[in-house]
Amino acid sequence: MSNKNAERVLEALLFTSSEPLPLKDLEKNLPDNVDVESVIEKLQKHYETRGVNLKRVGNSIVLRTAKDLDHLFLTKKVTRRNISRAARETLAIIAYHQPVTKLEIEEIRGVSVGSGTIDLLMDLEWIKFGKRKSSPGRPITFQITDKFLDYFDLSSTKDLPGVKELKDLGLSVKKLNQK
Amino acid sequence: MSNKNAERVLEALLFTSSEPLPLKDLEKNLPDNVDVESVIEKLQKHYETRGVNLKRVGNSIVLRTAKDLDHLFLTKKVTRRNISRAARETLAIIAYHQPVTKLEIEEIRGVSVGSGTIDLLMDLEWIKFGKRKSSPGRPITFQITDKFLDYFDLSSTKDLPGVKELKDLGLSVKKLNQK
Amino acid sequence: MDNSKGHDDLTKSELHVCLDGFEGPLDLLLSLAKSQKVDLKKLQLGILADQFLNYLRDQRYKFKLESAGDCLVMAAWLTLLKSQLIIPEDELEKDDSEKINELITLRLQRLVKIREKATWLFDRPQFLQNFFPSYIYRDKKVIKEHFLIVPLGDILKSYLAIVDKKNYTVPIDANEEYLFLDKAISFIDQKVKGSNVSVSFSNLVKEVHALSGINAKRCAATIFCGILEYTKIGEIQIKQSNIFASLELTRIRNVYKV
Repeated sequence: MSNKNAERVLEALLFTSSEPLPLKDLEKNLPDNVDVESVIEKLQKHYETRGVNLKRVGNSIVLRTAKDLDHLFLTKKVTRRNISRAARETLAIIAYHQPVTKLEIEEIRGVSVGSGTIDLLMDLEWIKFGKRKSSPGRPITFQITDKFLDYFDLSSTKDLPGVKELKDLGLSVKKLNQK
Repeated sequence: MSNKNAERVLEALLFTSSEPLPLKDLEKNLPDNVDVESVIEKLQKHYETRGVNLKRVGNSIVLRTAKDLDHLFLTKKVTRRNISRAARETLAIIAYHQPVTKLEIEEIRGVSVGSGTIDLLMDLEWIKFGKRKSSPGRPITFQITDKFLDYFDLSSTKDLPGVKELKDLGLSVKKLNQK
Repeated sequence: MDNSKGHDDLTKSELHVCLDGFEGPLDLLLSLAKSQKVDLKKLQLGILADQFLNYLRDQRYKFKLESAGDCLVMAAWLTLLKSQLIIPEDELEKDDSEKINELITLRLQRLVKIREKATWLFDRPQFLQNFFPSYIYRDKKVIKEHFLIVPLGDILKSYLAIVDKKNYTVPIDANEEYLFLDKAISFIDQKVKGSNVSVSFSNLVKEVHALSGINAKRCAATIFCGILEYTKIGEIQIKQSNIFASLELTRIRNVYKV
């Protein structure tokens, strides 16, 4: 398959999907000798100035309308959901500290995570389960999803400002006890 | 509005529409001094060689995937909304109880498992046959596959949260059955 | 986009607030601290402690039991800090109060930061507000199987639903109180890992028993499990001089984490 044709294949797949498509799945639709990365790069460049833009969200790719054209879609706008402060903060903690356990989230907020908060974020598919931590009890962790990145117009967690600053403040207060 | 921007507007409008858009609706979104016909002609030319093509249907315009790429879109009817509750439950039971026989699955679910359900999961390569049980009749068991783990980004079934963990997180099952 | 209306009510009604309008002791403390209008690092902890304790006094009848504990811990810290400010004599205890001071400041800073980030996040351009997906029609042809999107949460919930339906009893008697492993672990963490000397197992059990009122045997069993977890990852060492002698627990130092 020529590179030109590879571009066309990805274009067709992306144009007909409303959700981000994982890179590895896109790759399956191309012959082995085609480098998916370079095709994506080309497409991204091609769409940069157009009415539809190609975005990377984590390990997935998606096409979205250009942000400056939002006035065209007034009728398509959905009413913003009212997301509780607890859920917003929990989401921010997961985004900044992932992978993170429920206990760690509670430590930062100083309150236990109400039932329903995790459920809501899971239902929105903004968070997912990560690996278990190797700390005692092997608690399960949470991570953010590509869908989260897409929703908030981020291409990776690197786009979050001040990650290092927050990491430096640390996750565990226990460290202090061991000084 | 420059012609370039007029192109972008139509592109975005066509992208977000499942139905062909009447010319006069498109025109409404462009300033009076722009000739919609010439913009469409330009767009059509632009998309001629690409993975999606611009088509005229009577007095309407629509974007469609290129005919020669039809093979990308199989008629397999398994979309997110079509994975049945039976399939989800069966999959979950196999993941938590593997290796498990069909009889055991039915015992846990309290209803019989249709062969369509097993076939679907087999087709997806999320489950496979395991060893036969040494119980009478030596029934065949089911196991989940590496592809299942890969799909859900798990390193082993041990990463699946247990029932108590799920409850602790406040996951609610009420809405699920409406899906 | 979603079918999860009603969630918000759920989250709101089940917030574990122990204080009117505040989400826990840290939230309250932060809003008190903000009233001092200074850099968090230069907080007047004495004033803050007074304010916090007064607030608690006024609100004590509104406590929800599960979070009262958190408030009391915070209150205890602040009281200690305050007492240190009045009589800063004993060197060792002064060290303690500095640690607590640092700890509270750190936790407040962290909460402020994460709030900023949450606001930043929700102020961003959003999907279905500022940019929109494709709705291009696919001629009744459905996308290829490996683009099938099934969230893991749905699978897990299916399982939960079955288990619920079947009334699978988790072998715990709801009328009895149990010490849960995570509680035991955080207790061990405090007592043993925060200490430089060895701690005896039976004292730990006594302490937890006295604090929680949970059956002592159950405490012993759970704490023992917790200790095993810690020995497994090599953070705690158990010594016993002879059979039936008391178990002595020490923190293993110089644990190099990879």
